[in-house]
Amino acid sequence: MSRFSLSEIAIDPDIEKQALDDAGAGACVIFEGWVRNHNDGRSVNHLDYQAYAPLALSEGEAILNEALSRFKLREASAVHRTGSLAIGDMAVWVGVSADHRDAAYDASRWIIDEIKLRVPIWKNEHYADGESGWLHPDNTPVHCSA
Amino acid sequence: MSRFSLSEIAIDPDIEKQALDDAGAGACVIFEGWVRNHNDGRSVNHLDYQAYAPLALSEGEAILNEALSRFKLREASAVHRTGSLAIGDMAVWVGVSADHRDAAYDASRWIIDEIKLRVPIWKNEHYADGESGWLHPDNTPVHCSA
Amino acid sequence: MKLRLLYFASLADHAGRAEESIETSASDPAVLYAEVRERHGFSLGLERVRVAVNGQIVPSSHLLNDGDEIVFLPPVSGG
Amino acid sequence: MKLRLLYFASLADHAGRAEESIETSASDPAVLYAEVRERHGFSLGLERVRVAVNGQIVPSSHLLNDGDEIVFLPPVSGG
Repeated sequence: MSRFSLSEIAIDPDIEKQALDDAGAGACVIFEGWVRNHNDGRSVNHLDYQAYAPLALSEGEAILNEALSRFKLREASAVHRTGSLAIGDMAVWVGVSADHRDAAYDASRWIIDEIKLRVPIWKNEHYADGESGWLHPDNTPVHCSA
Repeated sequence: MSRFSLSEIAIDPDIEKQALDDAGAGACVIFEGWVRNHNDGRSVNHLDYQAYAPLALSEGEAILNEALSRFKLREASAVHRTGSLAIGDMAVWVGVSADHRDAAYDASRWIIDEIKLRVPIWKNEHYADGESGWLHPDNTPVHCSA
Repeated sequence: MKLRLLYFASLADHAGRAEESIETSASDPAVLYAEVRERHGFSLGLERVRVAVNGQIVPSSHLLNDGDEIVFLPPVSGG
Repeated sequence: MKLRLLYFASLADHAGRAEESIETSASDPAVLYAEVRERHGFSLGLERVRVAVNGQIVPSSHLLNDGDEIVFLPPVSGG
Protein backbone atom coordinates (compact mmCIF):
# COMPACT_ATOMS: atom_id res chain seq x y z
CA MET A 1 0.00 0.00 0.00
CA SER A 2 1.33 3.42 -0.86
CA ARG A 3 1.72 5.94 1.97
CA PHE A 4 2.23 9.01 -0.20
CA SER A 5 -0.22 10.23 -2.80
CA LEU A 6 -1.03 13.20 -5.04
CA SER A 7 -4.57 14.50 -5.31
CA GLU A 8 -6.17 16.67 -7.96
CA ILE A 9 -9.23 17.16 -5.74
CA ALA A 10 -9.73 18.49 -2.20
CA ILE A 11 -7.98 16.44 0.47
CA ASP A 12 -10.34 14.79 2.97
CA PRO A 13 -8.43 14.65 6.27
CA ASP A 14 -10.90 12.21 7.83
CA ILE A 15 -10.20 9.65 5.14
CA GLU A 16 -6.44 10.22 5.30
CA LYS A 17 -6.43 9.78 9.07
CA GLN A 18 -7.80 6.26 8.85
CA ALA A 19 -4.37 5.14 7.65
CA LEU A 20 -2.95 6.08 11.08
CA ASP A 21 -5.20 3.86 13.23
CA ASP A 22 -3.32 1.50 15.53
CA ALA A 23 -4.44 0.28 18.94
CA GLY A 24 -0.88 0.71 20.22
CA ALA A 25 -0.71 4.38 19.24
CA GLY A 26 -1.12 7.01 21.95
CA ALA A 27 -0.15 10.10 19.96
CA CYS A 28 -1.14 11.44 16.57
CA VAL A 29 0.36 14.57 15.03
CA ILE A 30 -1.13 16.04 11.88
CA PHE A 31 0.36 18.84 9.82
CA GLU A 32 -1.77 20.67 7.29
CA GLY A 33 -0.40 23.27 4.89
CA TRP A 34 -3.07 25.80 3.94
CA VAL A 35 -3.04 28.38 1.15
CA ARG A 36 -2.33 31.74 2.83
CA ASN A 37 -3.67 35.05 1.53
CA HIS A 38 -0.20 36.57 1.73
CA ASN A 39 3.44 35.69 1.04
CA ASP A 40 6.58 37.71 1.37
CA GLY A 41 4.54 40.87 1.84
CA ARG A 42 2.35 40.36 -1.24
CA SER A 43 -1.36 39.66 -1.35
CA VAL A 44 -2.11 36.24 -2.86
CA ASN A 45 -5.34 35.39 -4.73
CA HIS A 46 -4.86 31.70 -5.48
CA LEU A 47 -2.11 29.33 -6.58
CA ASP A 48 -1.31 26.33 -8.69
CA TYR A 49 0.76 23.29 -7.79
CA GLN A 50 2.48 21.37 -10.54
CA ALA A 51 4.12 18.01 -9.89
CA TYR A 52 6.38 15.66 -11.79
CA ALA A 53 4.13 12.85 -10.69
CA PRO A 54 6.17 9.63 -11.11
CA LEU A 55 9.14 11.05 -9.22
CA ALA A 56 6.97 12.92 -6.69
CA LEU A 57 5.27 9.65 -5.76
CA SER A 58 8.51 7.69 -5.42
CA GLU A 59 10.26 10.48 -3.47
CA GLY A 60 7.25 10.92 -1.16
CA GLU A 61 7.07 7.19 -0.56
CA ALA A 62 10.80 7.08 0.19
CA ILE A 63 10.45 9.92 2.72
CA LEU A 64 7.62 8.19 4.61
CA ASN A 65 9.41 4.85 4.67
CA GLU A 66 12.57 6.56 5.89
CA ALA A 67 10.53 8.27 8.64
CA LEU A 68 9.21 4.88 9.75
CA SER A 69 12.75 3.60 10.14
CA ARG A 70 14.20 6.79 11.70
CA PHE A 71 11.45 7.39 14.28
CA LYS A 72 9.48 5.08 16.57
CA LEU A 73 6.19 5.36 14.67
CA ARG A 74 3.14 3.19 14.18
CA GLU A 75 2.06 4.72 10.87
CA ALA A 76 2.85 7.64 8.57
CA SER A 77 0.91 8.99 5.61
CA ALA A 78 0.89 12.09 3.42
CA VAL A 79 -0.93 13.59 0.45
CA HIS A 80 -0.15 16.67 -1.64
CA ARG A 81 -2.55 18.63 -3.83
CA THR A 82 -1.92 19.45 -7.46
CA GLY A 83 -3.84 21.90 -9.65
CA SER A 84 -5.49 25.16 -8.75
CA LEU A 85 -6.08 26.05 -5.06
CA ALA A 86 -7.93 28.92 -3.42
CA ILE A 87 -7.15 30.71 -0.14
CA GLY A 88 -7.79 28.37 2.79
CA ASP A 89 -7.52 25.20 0.71
CA MET A 90 -5.37 22.39 2.05
CA ALA A 91 -2.19 22.01 -0.01
CA VAL A 92 -0.60 19.19 1.96
CA TRP A 93 -1.61 16.78 4.74
CA VAL A 94 0.95 14.84 6.79
CA GLY A 95 -0.12 12.45 9.55
CA VAL A 96 1.80 10.18 11.89
CA SER A 97 0.83 7.96 14.81
CA ALA A 98 3.21 6.75 17.51
CA ASP A 99 3.21 5.28 20.99
CA HIS A 100 4.58 8.54 22.42
CA ARG A 101 4.35 12.17 21.38
CA ASP A 102 8.11 12.85 21.19
CA ALA A 103 8.50 10.62 18.15
CA ALA A 104 5.24 11.84 16.61
CA TYR A 105 6.26 15.52 16.70
CA ASP A 106 9.82 14.86 15.56
CA ALA A 107 8.72 12.65 12.66
CA SER A 108 5.95 15.00 11.56
CA ARG A 109 8.34 17.92 11.36
CA TRP A 110 10.99 15.86 9.61
CA ILE A 111 8.53 14.58 6.98
CA ILE A 112 7.15 17.99 5.99
CA ASP A 113 10.67 19.43 5.85
CA GLU A 114 11.80 16.60 3.56
CA ILE A 115 8.70 16.93 1.36
CA LYS A 116 9.42 20.62 0.88
CA LEU A 117 13.06 19.87 0.14
CA ARG A 118 12.88 16.83 -2.10
CA VAL A 119 9.49 16.17 -3.68
CA PRO A 120 9.26 17.62 -7.23
CA ILE A 121 6.25 19.90 -6.74
CA TRP A 122 6.22 23.59 -7.69
CA LYS A 123 4.01 26.39 -6.45
CA ASN A 124 2.92 29.20 -8.76
CA GLU A 125 1.41 32.11 -6.83
CA HIS A 126 -1.10 34.46 -8.42
CA TYR A 127 -1.01 37.86 -6.76
CA ALA A 128 -3.75 40.39 -6.20
CA ASP A 129 -1.94 42.79 -8.55
CA GLY A 130 -2.41 40.33 -11.44
CA GLU A 131 1.18 39.08 -11.53
CA SER A 132 2.17 35.51 -10.88
CA GLY A 133 5.38 33.65 -10.32
CA TRP A 134 7.02 30.38 -9.47
CA LEU A 135 8.53 30.18 -6.04
CA HIS A 136 11.82 28.96 -4.67
CA PRO A 137 11.84 26.60 -1.69
CA ASP A 138 12.29 29.54 0.69
CA ASN A 139 9.13 31.14 -0.80
CA THR A 140 11.06 33.91 -2.54
CA PRO A 141 10.19 34.42 -6.20
CA VAL A 142 12.16 32.87 -9.04
CA HIS A 143 13.54 35.79 -11.07
CA CYS A 144 14.24 33.75 -14.13
CA SER A 145 13.93 36.43 -16.74
CA ALA A 146 16.49 39.22 -16.87
CA MET B 1 -15.13 32.78 23.50
CA SER B 2 -13.45 29.99 25.38
CA ARG B 3 -10.58 28.18 23.67
CA PHE B 4 -10.34 25.27 26.10
CA SER B 5 -13.17 22.91 26.88
CA LEU B 6 -13.95 19.60 28.55
CA SER B 7 -16.18 17.04 26.86
CA GLU B 8 -18.08 14.09 28.32
CA ILE B 9 -18.77 12.79 24.81
CA ALA B 10 -16.55 11.84 21.86
CA ILE B 11 -14.48 14.73 20.51
CA ASP B 12 -15.32 15.68 16.91
CA PRO B 13 -12.04 16.93 15.38
CA ASP B 14 -13.82 18.47 12.36
CA ILE B 15 -15.86 20.73 14.60
CA GLU B 16 -12.86 21.63 16.76
CA LYS B 17 -10.79 22.52 13.70
CA GLN B 18 -13.22 25.23 12.62
CA ALA B 19 -11.89 27.38 15.44
CA LEU B 20 -8.51 27.49 13.66
CA ASP B 21 -9.68 28.97 10.35
CA ASP B 22 -7.86 32.12 9.32
CA ALA B 23 -7.11 33.27 5.78
CA GLY B 24 -3.65 34.37 6.92
CA ALA B 25 -2.72 30.93 8.27
CA GLY B 26 -0.43 28.71 6.19
CA ALA B 27 0.24 25.99 8.74
CA CYS B 28 -1.96 23.95 11.04
CA VAL B 29 -0.63 21.43 13.56
CA ILE B 30 -3.00 19.11 15.38
CA PHE B 31 -2.10 16.83 18.26
CA GLU B 32 -4.44 14.04 19.27
CA GLY B 33 -3.91 11.86 22.32
CA TRP B 34 -5.42 8.40 21.83
CA VAL B 35 -6.07 5.68 24.40
CA ARG B 36 -3.32 3.09 23.92
CA ASN B 37 -3.82 -0.61 24.59
CA HIS B 38 -0.66 -0.71 26.68
CA ASN B 39 1.22 1.36 29.26
CA ASP B 40 4.42 0.73 31.13
CA GLY B 41 4.40 -2.89 29.94
CA ARG B 42 0.82 -3.62 31.05
CA SER B 43 -2.14 -4.35 28.82
CA VAL B 44 -4.85 -1.70 29.17
CA ASN B 45 -8.59 -2.37 28.65
CA HIS B 46 -10.05 1.10 29.04
CA LEU B 47 -9.63 4.16 31.23
CA ASP B 48 -11.42 6.95 33.02
CA TYR B 49 -10.55 10.62 33.11
CA GLN B 50 -11.66 12.68 36.07
CA ALA B 51 -11.36 16.48 36.08
CA TYR B 52 -11.74 19.22 38.64
CA ALA B 53 -13.75 21.11 36.05
CA PRO B 54 -13.73 24.76 37.18
CA LEU B 55 -9.97 24.82 37.61
CA ALA B 56 -9.32 22.62 34.55
CA LEU B 57 -11.21 25.11 32.40
CA SER B 58 -9.42 28.16 33.78
CA GLU B 59 -5.98 26.50 33.62
CA GLY B 60 -6.60 25.26 30.07
CA GLU B 61 -7.76 28.71 29.00
CA ALA B 62 -4.69 30.30 30.58
CA ILE B 63 -2.40 27.89 28.72
CA LEU B 64 -3.95 28.66 25.32
CA ASN B 65 -3.89 32.40 25.90
CA GLU B 66 -0.28 32.17 27.02
CA ALA B 67 0.53 30.19 23.84
CA LEU B 68 -1.03 32.96 21.74
CA SER B 69 1.26 35.51 23.34
CA ARG B 70 4.41 33.32 23.37
CA PHE B 71 4.18 32.07 19.77
CA LYS B 72 3.26 33.77 16.48
CA LEU B 73 -0.10 32.01 16.09
CA ARG B 74 -3.38 32.81 14.40
CA GLU B 75 -5.53 30.58 16.62
CA ALA B 76 -5.25 27.90 19.29
CA SER B 77 -7.87 25.56 20.68
CA ALA B 78 -8.02 22.41 22.81
CA VAL B 79 -10.51 19.99 24.30
CA HIS B 80 -10.03 17.17 26.82
CA ARG B 81 -12.32 14.19 27.41
CA THR B 82 -13.70 13.21 30.78
CA GLY B 83 -15.45 9.97 31.71
CA SER B 84 -14.87 6.46 30.42
CA LEU B 85 -12.80 5.90 27.27
CA ALA B 86 -12.07 2.77 25.22
CA ILE B 87 -8.91 1.84 23.31
CA GLY B 88 -8.51 4.13 20.29
CA ASP B 89 -10.74 6.88 21.71
CA MET B 90 -9.45 10.43 21.53
CA ALA B 91 -8.53 11.71 25.00
CA VAL B 92 -7.28 15.14 24.01
CA TRP B 93 -7.27 17.33 20.90
CA VAL B 94 -4.95 20.33 20.52
CA GLY B 95 -5.00 22.49 17.38
CA VAL B 96 -3.09 25.60 16.35
CA SER B 97 -2.89 27.65 13.16
CA ALA B 98 -0.05 30.00 12.26
CA ASP B 99 1.45 31.80 9.30
CA HIS B 100 4.48 29.50 9.39
CA ARG B 101 5.08 25.94 10.54
CA ASP B 102 7.90 26.70 12.99
CA ALA B 103 5.56 28.52 15.35
CA ALA B 104 2.79 25.98 14.82
CA TYR B 105 4.95 22.99 15.82
CA ASP B 106 6.57 24.78 18.76
CA ALA B 107 3.25 26.02 20.13
CA SER B 108 1.49 22.68 19.68
CA ARG B 109 4.17 20.87 21.62
CA TRP B 110 4.27 23.53 24.33
CA ILE B 111 0.48 23.43 24.80
CA ILE B 112 0.19 19.66 25.21
CA ASP B 113 3.17 19.63 27.59
CA GLU B 114 1.56 22.37 29.71
CA ILE B 115 -1.83 20.62 29.69
CA LYS B 116 -0.22 17.44 30.97
CA LEU B 117 1.66 19.40 33.61
CA ARG B 118 -0.93 21.84 34.91
CA VAL B 119 -4.52 20.97 34.08
CA PRO B 120 -6.25 19.09 36.95
CA ILE B 121 -7.26 15.94 35.09
CA TRP B 122 -6.47 12.43 36.29
CA LYS B 123 -6.27 9.17 34.38
CA ASN B 124 -7.36 5.88 35.92
CA GLU B 125 -6.22 2.89 33.88
CA HIS B 126 -8.07 -0.41 33.97
CA TYR B 127 -5.76 -3.27 33.15
CA ALA B 128 -6.45 -6.55 31.42
CA ASP B 129 -5.65 -8.39 34.68
CA GLY B 130 -8.59 -6.67 36.39
CA GLU B 131 -6.55 -4.20 38.40
CA SER B 132 -6.79 -0.46 38.00
CA GLY B 133 -4.85 2.51 39.19
CA TRP B 134 -4.41 6.25 39.06
CA LEU B 135 -1.36 7.42 37.21
CA HIS B 136 1.34 9.94 37.91
CA PRO B 137 2.23 12.49 35.22
CA ASP B 138 5.05 10.28 33.99
CA ASN B 139 2.51 7.43 33.51
CA THR B 140 3.90 5.40 36.40
CA PRO B 141 1.30 4.13 38.86
CA VAL B 142 0.45 5.93 42.08
CA HIS B 143 1.31 3.54 44.93
CA CYS B 144 -0.77 5.35 47.47
CA SER B 145 -1.46 2.50 49.83
CA ALA B 146 1.37 1.01 51.83
CA MET C 1 -15.25 27.24 60.83
CA LYS C 2 -16.87 25.01 58.25
CA LEU C 3 -15.03 24.02 55.02
CA ARG C 4 -15.96 21.91 52.00
CA LEU C 5 -13.31 19.57 50.61
CA LEU C 6 -13.34 17.86 47.22
CA TYR C 7 -11.20 14.78 46.57
CA PHE C 8 -9.96 13.50 43.23
CA ALA C 9 -8.12 10.44 41.94
CA SER C 10 -6.03 8.59 44.54
CA LEU C 11 -7.08 10.95 47.34
CA ALA C 12 -10.75 10.20 46.63
CA ASP C 13 -9.99 6.47 46.72
CA HIS C 14 -8.23 6.82 50.09
CA ALA C 15 -10.87 9.07 51.59
CA GLY C 16 -13.57 6.76 50.27
CA ARG C 17 -15.52 9.80 49.13
CA ALA C 18 -15.46 12.61 46.55
CA GLU C 19 -16.28 15.37 49.03
CA GLU C 20 -16.86 16.14 52.66
CA SER C 21 -17.74 19.10 54.86
CA ILE C 22 -15.69 19.49 58.00
CA GLU C 23 -15.51 21.69 61.07
CA THR C 24 -11.93 22.71 61.66
CA SER C 25 -9.74 25.31 63.27
CA ALA C 26 -7.00 24.83 60.60
CA SER C 27 -5.90 28.30 59.59
CA ASP C 28 -4.26 27.36 56.30
CA PRO C 29 -4.22 24.49 53.76
CA ALA C 30 -0.92 23.12 55.13
CA VAL C 31 -2.43 22.56 58.60
CA LEU C 32 -5.68 21.31 57.05
CA TYR C 33 -3.86 18.78 54.85
CA ALA C 34 -2.00 17.35 57.87
CA GLU C 35 -5.38 16.93 59.57
CA VAL C 36 -7.16 15.13 56.69
CA ARG C 37 -4.04 13.20 55.73
CA GLU C 38 -3.95 11.63 59.17
CA ARG C 39 -7.68 10.93 59.19
CA HIS C 40 -7.77 9.29 55.73
CA GLY C 41 -4.26 7.84 55.57
CA PHE C 42 -3.11 9.77 52.49
CA SER C 43 0.36 8.67 51.46
CA LEU C 44 1.11 11.77 49.35
CA GLY C 45 3.11 14.38 51.24
CA LEU C 46 2.10 18.05 51.16
CA GLU C 47 5.03 18.74 48.82
CA ARG C 48 3.36 16.52 46.18
CA VAL C 49 -0.04 18.22 46.18
CA ARG C 50 -1.13 21.59 44.90
CA VAL C 51 -3.86 23.49 46.71
CA ALA C 52 -6.92 25.15 45.16
CA VAL C 53 -9.25 27.33 47.21
CA ASN C 54 -12.52 28.36 45.56
CA GLY C 55 -11.21 27.31 42.16
CA GLN C 56 -7.87 29.15 42.34
CA ILE C 57 -4.41 27.70 42.92
CA VAL C 58 -3.02 29.17 46.18
CA PRO C 59 0.07 28.69 48.35
CA SER C 60 -0.30 26.25 51.22
CA SER C 61 -0.03 29.21 53.60
CA HIS C 62 -3.18 30.84 52.16
CA LEU C 63 -5.56 32.11 54.88
CA LEU C 64 -8.73 30.00 55.01
CA ASN C 65 -12.19 31.45 55.56
CA ASP C 66 -15.47 29.93 56.65
CA GLY C 67 -17.30 28.37 53.69
CA ASP C 68 -14.21 27.94 51.49
CA GLU C 69 -14.08 25.07 49.01
CA ILE C 70 -10.66 23.40 49.21
CA VAL C 71 -9.13 20.88 46.81
CA PHE C 72 -5.81 19.12 47.36
CA LEU C 73 -4.67 18.24 43.86
CA PRO C 74 -2.60 15.07 43.46
CA PRO C 75 -0.09 15.09 40.58
CA VAL C 76 -2.15 15.35 37.38
CA SER C 77 -2.13 12.83 34.52
CA GLY C 78 -4.24 14.29 31.73
CA GLY C 79 -3.37 14.24 28.06
CA MET D 1 20.02 9.83 -30.46
CA LYS D 2 16.51 10.96 -29.67
CA LEU D 3 15.54 12.13 -26.16
CA ARG D 4 12.32 13.33 -24.58
CA LEU D 5 12.50 16.30 -22.18
CA LEU D 6 9.83 17.41 -19.73
CA TYR D 7 9.82 20.96 -18.35
CA PHE D 8 8.24 22.18 -15.14
CA ALA D 9 7.64 25.51 -13.42
CA SER D 10 9.99 28.33 -14.46
CA LEU D 11 11.77 26.12 -17.01
CA ALA D 12 8.46 25.37 -18.74
CA ASP D 13 7.67 29.09 -18.82
CA HIS D 14 11.06 29.85 -20.39
CA ALA D 15 10.91 27.00 -22.87
CA GLY D 16 7.33 27.93 -23.72
CA ARG D 17 6.40 24.27 -23.59
CA ALA D 18 5.96 21.40 -21.15
CA GLU D 19 7.88 18.87 -23.24
CA GLU D 20 9.90 18.39 -26.36
CA SER D 21 11.69 15.63 -28.26
CA ILE D 22 15.16 16.44 -29.48
CA GLU D 23 17.93 14.89 -31.53
CA THR D 24 21.22 15.36 -29.73
CA SER D 25 24.70 14.00 -29.37
CA ALA D 26 24.89 15.11 -25.72
CA SER D 27 26.37 12.21 -23.80
CA ASP D 28 25.25 13.24 -20.34
CA PRO D 29 22.71 15.59 -18.68
CA ALA D 30 25.35 18.25 -17.99
CA VAL D 31 26.11 18.65 -21.68
CA LEU D 32 22.42 18.38 -22.57
CA TYR D 33 21.47 21.10 -20.05
CA ALA D 34 24.04 23.49 -21.52
CA GLU D 35 22.49 22.84 -24.95
CA VAL D 36 18.85 23.46 -23.95
CA ARG D 37 19.79 26.29 -21.58
CA GLU D 38 21.30 28.20 -24.46
CA ARG D 39 18.39 27.45 -26.77
CA HIS D 40 15.65 28.48 -24.30
CA GLY D 41 17.51 31.11 -22.27
CA PHE D 42 17.23 29.35 -18.89
CA SER D 43 18.70 31.53 -16.16
CA LEU D 44 19.13 28.70 -13.65
CA GLY D 45 22.66 27.28 -13.63
CA LEU D 46 23.26 23.52 -13.68
CA GLU D 47 24.22 23.68 -10.01
CA ARG D 48 20.63 24.76 -9.18
CA VAL D 49 18.83 21.93 -10.98
CA ARG D 50 18.55 18.24 -10.18
CA VAL D 51 18.38 15.72 -12.99
CA ALA D 52 15.91 12.87 -13.37
CA VAL D 53 16.27 10.24 -16.08
CA ASN D 54 13.36 7.85 -16.60
CA GLY D 55 11.88 8.88 -13.24
CA GLN D 56 15.06 8.45 -11.18
CA ILE D 57 17.33 11.15 -9.76
CA VAL D 58 20.79 10.73 -11.32
CA PRO D 59 24.12 12.61 -11.28
CA SER D 60 24.65 15.10 -14.12
CA SER D 61 27.36 12.79 -15.46
CA HIS D 62 24.85 9.91 -15.97
CA LEU D 63 25.24 8.22 -19.37
CA LEU D 64 22.27 8.99 -21.63
CA ASN D 65 20.67 6.45 -23.93
CA ASP D 66 18.41 6.73 -26.93
CA GLY D 67 14.77 7.11 -25.88
CA ASP D 68 15.50 8.38 -22.35
CA GLU D 69 13.05 10.75 -20.66
CA ILE D 70 14.98 13.59 -19.02
CA VAL D 71 13.71 16.17 -16.54
CA PHE D 72 15.76 19.08 -15.22
CA LEU D 73 14.15 19.87 -11.87
CA PRO D 74 14.23 23.51 -10.75
CA PRO D 75 14.31 24.04 -6.96
CA VAL D 76 11.03 22.63 -5.61
CA SER D 77 8.42 24.59 -3.65
CA GLY D 78 5.80 22.11 -2.50
CA GLY D 79 4.24 22.00 0.95
